[in-house]
Amino acid sequence: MIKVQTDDFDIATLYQQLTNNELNPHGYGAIVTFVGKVRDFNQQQQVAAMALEHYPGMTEKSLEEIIVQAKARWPIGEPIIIHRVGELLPGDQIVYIGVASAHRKAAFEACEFLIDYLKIKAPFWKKEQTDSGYQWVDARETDQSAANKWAKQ
Amino acid sequence: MIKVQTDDFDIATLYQQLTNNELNPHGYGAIVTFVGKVRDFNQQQQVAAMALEHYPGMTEKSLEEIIVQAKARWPIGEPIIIHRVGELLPGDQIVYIGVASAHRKAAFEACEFLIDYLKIKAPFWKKEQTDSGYQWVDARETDQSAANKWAKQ
Amino acid sequence: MLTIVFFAQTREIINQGSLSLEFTPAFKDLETLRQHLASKGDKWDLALQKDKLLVAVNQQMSDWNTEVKDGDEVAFFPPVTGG
Amino acid sequence: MLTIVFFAQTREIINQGSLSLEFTPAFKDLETLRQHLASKGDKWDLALQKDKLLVAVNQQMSDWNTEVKDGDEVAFFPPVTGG
Repeated sequence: MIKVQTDDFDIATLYQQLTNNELNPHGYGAIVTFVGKVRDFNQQQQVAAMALEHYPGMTEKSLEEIIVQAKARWPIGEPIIIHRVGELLPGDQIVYIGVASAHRKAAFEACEFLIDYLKIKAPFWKKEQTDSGYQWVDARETDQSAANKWAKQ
Repeated sequence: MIKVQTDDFDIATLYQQLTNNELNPHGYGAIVTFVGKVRDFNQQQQVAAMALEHYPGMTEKSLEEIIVQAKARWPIGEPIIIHRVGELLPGDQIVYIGVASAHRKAAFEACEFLIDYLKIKAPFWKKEQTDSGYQWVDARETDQSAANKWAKQ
Repeated sequence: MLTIVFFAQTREIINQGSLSLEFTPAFKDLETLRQHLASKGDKWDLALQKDKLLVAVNQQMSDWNTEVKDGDEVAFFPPVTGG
Repeated sequence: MLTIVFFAQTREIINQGSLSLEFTPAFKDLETLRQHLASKGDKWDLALQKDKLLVAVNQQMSDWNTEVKDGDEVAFFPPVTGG
């Protein structure tokens, strides 16, 4: 399941959707989730607010594509990816990734793969408001190297 | 925070405890959680129920010890570990591990480290009820090898 | 016709979110198209500097030597920063 | 005195959860203590087979050559299977 939305999300509801479905009542004994939140500092500057822009259509396509890759690579159920756009405040939830599997290693790896690939492949852009005004967040080299570790050996 | 309890746990409450504390309102932008549940099959046999025994006192000590190790190794906040004991049914939640960090890689690694070490170091034992009666669950070689991967290089 | 869209800094610098462009065979690939747009003025040249620019064709990340076809939706934007 | 406790299969086989044992210097290490207990009968010998047995002293996982001291709490149990 993929959702790009301005509204906040509720992790308890998502957890139910991830695990309690009729097709798979108890088979998936391992559930790994990741939540990313807005931090209040970036590069020594206090962040007062954030705006998230995206490329409608391509966003969903790119998330579907990385889910296809994850499912081809690990024995997991249908993951959930929720990503918010629009205006956000420090402490607000930005992104949710949930993965269920019969194997905890697969659930951990697939969940980390999904957020690592989302970070470099999904067309979202963050703009932060600090004392010096709005500024676009720079892409980080560490995000590229985090994704590179999933390159098939 | 460590709890060994017969009662079920609520992941939404634990998530709040992990992230919304006064000492650290927004600093930890990455939250990784793991939940383990009772599966309904083990070694081709349908599991009707499970009983979890533990060594009171040593259980808490061993969990505190692996939390100390995780905090020495990764820049994370205080993790939460909840483990249930007593009678459980297929689909029931058994264990919760929650880790918050400013860095998602640290949060993923510390969370996986905690469950991997719990699996080989914390004195819990599972007994499953199947058609052929109760039987103790065998320790798995894969749990030992999962823990071995965290040995310092 | 080609539909060209811009996002984030790229959009802000040229102060324009999209435009339509008559397709001509002269647009051999995305690099030719980029150069054509960059020549529209100083701000366009600045916005379309190649060192921190990504390009997508029909909502798929693409390389600069990808062929341009009539009807394509081409997007220019900086490296992504979601998550 | 030593307090000896047993868990899971180990406890079930001997059908006993704990016992107290007068400490003597003859219990040089945990291996000596294990052998002493195993000699109490067939079920004890079976329960305390070393190949799938762990031992903890004062609630810390220990090695078989760990010294035994008066007042110790010694626990015997199979490999753990929680989580």
